[in-house]
Amino acid sequence: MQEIVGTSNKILEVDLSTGVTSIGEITDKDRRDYMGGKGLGLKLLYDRLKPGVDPLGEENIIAFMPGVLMGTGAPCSGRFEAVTKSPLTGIMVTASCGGPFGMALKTSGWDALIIRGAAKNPSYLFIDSKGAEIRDAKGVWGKDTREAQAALEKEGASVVIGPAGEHLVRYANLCSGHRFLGRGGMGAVFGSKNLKAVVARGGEFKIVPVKKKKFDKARKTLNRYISRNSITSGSYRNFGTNANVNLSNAAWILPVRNFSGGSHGEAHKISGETIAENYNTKYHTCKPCSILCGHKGTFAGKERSVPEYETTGLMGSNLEIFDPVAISEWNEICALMGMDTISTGGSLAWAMEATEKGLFESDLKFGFAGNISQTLKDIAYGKGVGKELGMGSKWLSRKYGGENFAIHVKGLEMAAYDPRGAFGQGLSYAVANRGACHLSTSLFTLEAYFDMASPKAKRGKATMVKFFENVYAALNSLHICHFTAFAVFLEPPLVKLSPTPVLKLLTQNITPVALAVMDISLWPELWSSVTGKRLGMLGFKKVGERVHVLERYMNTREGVSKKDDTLPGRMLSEPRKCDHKERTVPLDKMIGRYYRVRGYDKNGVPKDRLLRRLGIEKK
Amino acid sequence: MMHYNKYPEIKPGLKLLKRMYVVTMLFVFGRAFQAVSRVDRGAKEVFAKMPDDFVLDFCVVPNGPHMVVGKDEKGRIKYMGWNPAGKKVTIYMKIKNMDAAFRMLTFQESSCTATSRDRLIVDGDLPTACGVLHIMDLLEVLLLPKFLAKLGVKRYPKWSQLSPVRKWTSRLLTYVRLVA
Amino acid sequence: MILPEYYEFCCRVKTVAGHRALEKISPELVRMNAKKPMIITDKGVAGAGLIKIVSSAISSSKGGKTSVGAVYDNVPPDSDLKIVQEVAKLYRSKDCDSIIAVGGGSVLDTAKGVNILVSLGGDDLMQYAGSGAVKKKLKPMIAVPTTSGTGSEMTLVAVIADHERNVKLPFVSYFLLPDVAVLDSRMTRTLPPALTTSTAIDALTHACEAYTCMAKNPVSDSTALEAIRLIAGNVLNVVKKPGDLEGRLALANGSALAGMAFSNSMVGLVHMLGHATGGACGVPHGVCMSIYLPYGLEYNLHKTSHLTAELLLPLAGPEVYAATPKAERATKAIAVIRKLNQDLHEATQGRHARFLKEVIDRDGKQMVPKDALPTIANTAMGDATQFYNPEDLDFNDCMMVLEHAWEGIPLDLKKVKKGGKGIKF
Amino acid sequence: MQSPGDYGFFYQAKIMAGTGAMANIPVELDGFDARHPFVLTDKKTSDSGLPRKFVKALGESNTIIGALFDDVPAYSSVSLVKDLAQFFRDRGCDSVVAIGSGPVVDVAKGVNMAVSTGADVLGFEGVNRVPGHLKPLVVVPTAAIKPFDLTGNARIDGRKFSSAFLMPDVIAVDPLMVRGCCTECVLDTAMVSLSHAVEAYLSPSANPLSDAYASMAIRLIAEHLQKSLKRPGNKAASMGMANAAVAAAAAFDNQPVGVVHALGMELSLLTGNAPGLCMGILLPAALEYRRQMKQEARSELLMAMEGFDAYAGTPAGQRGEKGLRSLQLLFSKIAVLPRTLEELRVPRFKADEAIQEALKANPSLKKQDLSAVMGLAMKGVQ
Repeated sequence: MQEIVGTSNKILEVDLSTGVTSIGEITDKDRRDYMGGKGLGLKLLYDRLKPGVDPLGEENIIAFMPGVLMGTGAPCSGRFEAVTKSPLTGIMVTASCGGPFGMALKTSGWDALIIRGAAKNPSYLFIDSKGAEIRDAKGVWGKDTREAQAALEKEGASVVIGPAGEHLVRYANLCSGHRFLGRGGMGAVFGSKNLKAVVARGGEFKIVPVKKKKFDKARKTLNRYISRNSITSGSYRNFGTNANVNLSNAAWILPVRNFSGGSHGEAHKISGETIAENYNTKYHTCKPCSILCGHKGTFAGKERSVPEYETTGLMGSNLEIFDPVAISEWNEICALMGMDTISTGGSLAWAMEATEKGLFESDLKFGFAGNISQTLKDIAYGKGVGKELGMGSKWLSRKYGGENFAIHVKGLEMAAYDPRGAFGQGLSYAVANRGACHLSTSLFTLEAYFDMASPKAKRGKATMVKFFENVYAALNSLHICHFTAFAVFLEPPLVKLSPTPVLKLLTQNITPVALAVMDISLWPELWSSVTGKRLGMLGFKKVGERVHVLERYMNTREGVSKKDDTLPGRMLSEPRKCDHKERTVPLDKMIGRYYRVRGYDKNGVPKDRLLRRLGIEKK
Repeated sequence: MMHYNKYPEIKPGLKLLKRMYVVTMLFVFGRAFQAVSRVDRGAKEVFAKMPDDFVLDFCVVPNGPHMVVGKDEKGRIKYMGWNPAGKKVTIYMKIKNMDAAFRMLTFQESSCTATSRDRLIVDGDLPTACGVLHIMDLLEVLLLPKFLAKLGVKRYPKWSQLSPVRKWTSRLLTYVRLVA
Repeated sequence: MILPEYYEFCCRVKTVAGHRALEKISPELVRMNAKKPMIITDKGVAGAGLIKIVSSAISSSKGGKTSVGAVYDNVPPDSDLKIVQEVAKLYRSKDCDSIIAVGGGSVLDTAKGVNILVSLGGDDLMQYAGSGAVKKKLKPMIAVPTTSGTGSEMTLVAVIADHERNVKLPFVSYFLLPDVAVLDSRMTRTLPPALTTSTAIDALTHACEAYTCMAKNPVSDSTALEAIRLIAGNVLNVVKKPGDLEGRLALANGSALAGMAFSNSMVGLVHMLGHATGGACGVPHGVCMSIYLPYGLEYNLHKTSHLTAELLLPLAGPEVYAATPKAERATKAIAVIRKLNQDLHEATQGRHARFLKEVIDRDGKQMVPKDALPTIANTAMGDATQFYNPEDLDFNDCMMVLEHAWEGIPLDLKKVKKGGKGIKF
Repeated sequence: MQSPGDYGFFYQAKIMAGTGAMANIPVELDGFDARHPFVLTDKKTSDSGLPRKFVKALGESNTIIGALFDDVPAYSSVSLVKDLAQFFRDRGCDSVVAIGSGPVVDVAKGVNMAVSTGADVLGFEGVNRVPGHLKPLVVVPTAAIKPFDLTGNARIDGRKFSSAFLMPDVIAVDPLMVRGCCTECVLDTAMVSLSHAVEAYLSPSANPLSDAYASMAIRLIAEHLQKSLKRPGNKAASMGMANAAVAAAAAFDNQPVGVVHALGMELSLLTGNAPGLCMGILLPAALEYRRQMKQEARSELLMAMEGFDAYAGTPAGQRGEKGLRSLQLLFSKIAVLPRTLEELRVPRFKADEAIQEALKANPSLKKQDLSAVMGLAMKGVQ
């Protein structure tokens, strides 16, 4: 087998309209500036995608970017990124996935796959080391994600859309294995291109790091940290992300009844602990992985994936339904249809509340589980009321009213953490590049779970948000699993040995200093040992900043500005019953500070000075 | 659910200083009405035209202060105090609010300007109301120094219209009667 | 554009105008949930056959949702309490639910009185006299003016006489305003030329005074200018060609605009003398207006020449305005008005009076003898409009103006007493 | 003068504008037999201390404020209207006062519908569905006031309510309240007012009454815009702009919706940009389109823009053209206004969507006009 030392730096570009395939190269500068994954994907799109194109039009481009660490055996590195313009939000969307397609693409010898144009007939794309071939998808079109993958299995590992993507549901996702490129409606982009799947043969190349010794050392340290951390090797490993349910419930950040409450007496019924106890759960994860947060279990006699926390929150407590079996069934349907469970849950919750208030006609009701399965299928197939539900809650609320309780930012439905219980998370939601995304900073963990920052304070939050945005952007460009952050941040001796109240005092009062001394050198070490290019901790953070600002800048070219950096009306004006102090997110007071810290102008657009400093060429 | 306590009922406050000033000015004006009706030729003419049951209530709505001026049984103009209760008022001149009254009585707005800005509501016989406003203009000319009175009236009378002799006798006598 | 320190403007009346505006009455009634209107009018209007046009327009509406419930066509020119009570009784007995007043001032005042009674109940109108005593929405009321001039369809005042006690009761409230004023060219087509001219000049006066007096405001300015343009541009044509419906409509529009303007910005000297002359000698309002208008503008010239100058544009058109040097525009505007009076005088074969001494009644008798002038001046001193006039007036000033107007000679500006500074708006 | 033909005109709001306007509100309410207003505003207005000024102005009156609700959110909603209506009844209020603009006024109108009729407001959605007179509604505009707020229209939960009965009864424009806070806010209001006024003025169904208001609005904007943009807090300029908004409302309410308004509103809803920005770009494009279509511009536009002397001094044939140029000059002087929708980052596909939505909302408009204007606005007018 041939070897790739470090990175292949080869780009495969396919135009579905013309059928022309071309091969390009990633420049050394881009590699250093943007690493790979999300960052490099954005840069490639920045060079190719004109602003203002219709996300569902021929001109939109989607890029698949396997991670740099992928194939090297680094812990939790089995992930790849996809980047495109979202039909749900109209701005850039990046998503990451732990399915087998990434490894197949990478081991076919490609560091980037770029797809543009639109096929005339339903097609799928076959990729091997020689290039790409557009094949007729007559046989797989209309199939759900599992059947489609099974049908293509002999050709390689694939990334596919389900019926939802074919019917252009705005939050349809892409599926590879049993993992998903969840958010922002990439499935609809595939659907609009008449593209059912991309299959990569894989297994043609072997990936070896440039500095083997250094790499092994870093890998071992990280593995040690992971196995030592109480979350990565404890709660997440045992209960999956559903371990968050009880934590969120206690911290009043669990979405209840379309985010009108923050905790619920029945929440324990859907917690990770309860599910692990009752449903015979087993590991069911990305490959390779050392954390093992993914699980499957036996629900009502059938083996199904255990819903992730976001699914449990948005399709469970947020709909006032506390039945794990039902939630797992809907999770299964969404998986087969290829739909993002967060956006689906958010849209359903909006519909329930709007129906209750007389704004919308449907038979959906809070707490009523009976018709949800059917509604999910209707959404996927664009039938009846499902056709409009498939447009997402922003579209719905613009048409039917109820903007106050359409829980989205920039069109992307909010994940299952209520920002009224964690103000930093609120700021993070408002300014996150892809919309109300919990993964841009995951600040709720510090604020609500670990008590390392005061959840109801405004001070220091702008700096924290900036720091974590940069770090996570870099992580996504590396690409390694987010959850390694628990281990990397919490396990080095300095943090490990300091008592939590002291840490809280430091992060809250001298935020920039506290964040600067955090030791995150493991990640850049992994990168430089694999690629052989030097990168320090500062350089790593700067790459993160560059990636984040580039995405922001690309979004401002699509019309995003201060007006879009906001939270749903409910978060800003409606206090919750569980919070007797009746707090709402003081967003106005944090956002100006955030722009200053970031180097944006008053309108939220990156200043020229910032772009120059980061070496982003203005277009 | 709405938290009613967060939005309490609000009773807008008083404007004590303004009120005190207006009360004083109305008292002075009331006395001056009475005084000028006895000493000035022009004023006598105007008052003579008014009906015998003339009682004017010049006030700020809705809570006063009031100035009640009217003719007594002998047909003489008399200041009847600040309380209109129990008096048969034939003509009301109401200033719409305290701010407007203050503005008017500090001569920031002349009575004509105030009228054209709809600050004054007249309820009753219009010719009588015109007479009252004429007297007010006259009072301003008599009681106030020229630079102030000029702000209050449209046309400060020249010698030919108001001879200095009449002006000064009337002015003196009015002041004397006002204080006495 | 002058923005005064403070102003109020209110026009709660919906204006419906056009050659077939009467047909809109029915939908308007439906909009206000009324079906069975009562028509109130006077003999003259009924005699001219106008009521027939109105009722057929109401009844012939699509769907037949509305029909006339009753017609009272006997409102005298000096209506009083008794008439109001009588009409109210008829209204109640016929179960009507709205009022349509067709005619001039007296009809409208009566209709307003009737509306108070039938809406608030009882037979005692007295308790609602005074300003602001009516505090509830009344029944739907539609005004159809038959002269284009008075603008009384836009005013919130009603004056109703009590002949027994010999007093005139004023009623002032926004709720007295009709809901809709319907201006239809058919209603003024048969108006005789002399009446056409006097009512048109009446409206012109409203507009000119609204533009130059103390309570002017940007809205009244805009409406006044538009009104002047419409009236000055059309009145002569209409007098020469009485059947000119476009012109008739323009006059009606102009008068509605002028009504809007003056009911909000009030009027000055011209009306002060006009009311007095009407009261003392019985001269029709419109005639007084056309005589006094140039004098009123002249008297105030030293304070408002810049405003009077601007009147030249709508009065005479842009060409004349541009050709006149800036300093002379004000006097030119006054001259244009005098010329208009002269032209109308000729066009009506002398029936349109230019000076006071020319005013004659039906028997050809002079209505304003020269020795009546002091009485007029005296009455004028009790008229409230003087406060809106930019310059002060006393008895002697009134006499001076009256004498000039009687003779028909332009005002001797030297005789105008000037004092104080320019007016502050 | 265009021939007005048949027309109707209605604008019932009593305008009180100038120093001490708010202090007159109790008298006006008393005229409606109301002494217990329910006051609505939003947090932003409340934070700037304006409601306190309102309460102070009401001093020495018998008016008791039933409640000062200062939490109206950025989106008006039916459920809030319901809650507030209950609140209104519980406090025994008898009139509604709205301090602010946009959702505050919309919610105020909604509450008024609910408390006056006792019915569910959703039943009144559409045109002329409100059954009759409502309780007195007073609007106290702030700098962000849009003409739309001062008309008989309301937008609650994305639904349009349109009825003459929704018009405010009293508008109190007080210099204490209308001082602008920032250039953007001034520009937003000014461009919306100007668009409404110009569209009403150039509308084929313009009538003398709507003309009077439209020309007043245009003239006030032409006179005060520059100053107001340079110094948003200037009293005279702010009053000029606020008065212009009121006048534009009267004109707008009596003329059919024009291309600029229809497209501007939809674009604003779709992209989240301030309506003023969208209309400020669309209006020059619409004027250019008129010119291309050889539609005669009314000569009086020049008078409204530049005053009497310029109007009279220009030969009759050139007035219309010069008026348009003057208007375009006004636009070119506004430094903060983007020139094209591309500059505003409006993607083509959103623009197309806006055209579709505008057509759906206003079936009387022609698609070719909308597309042409939008096309010009995308690239800008040279």
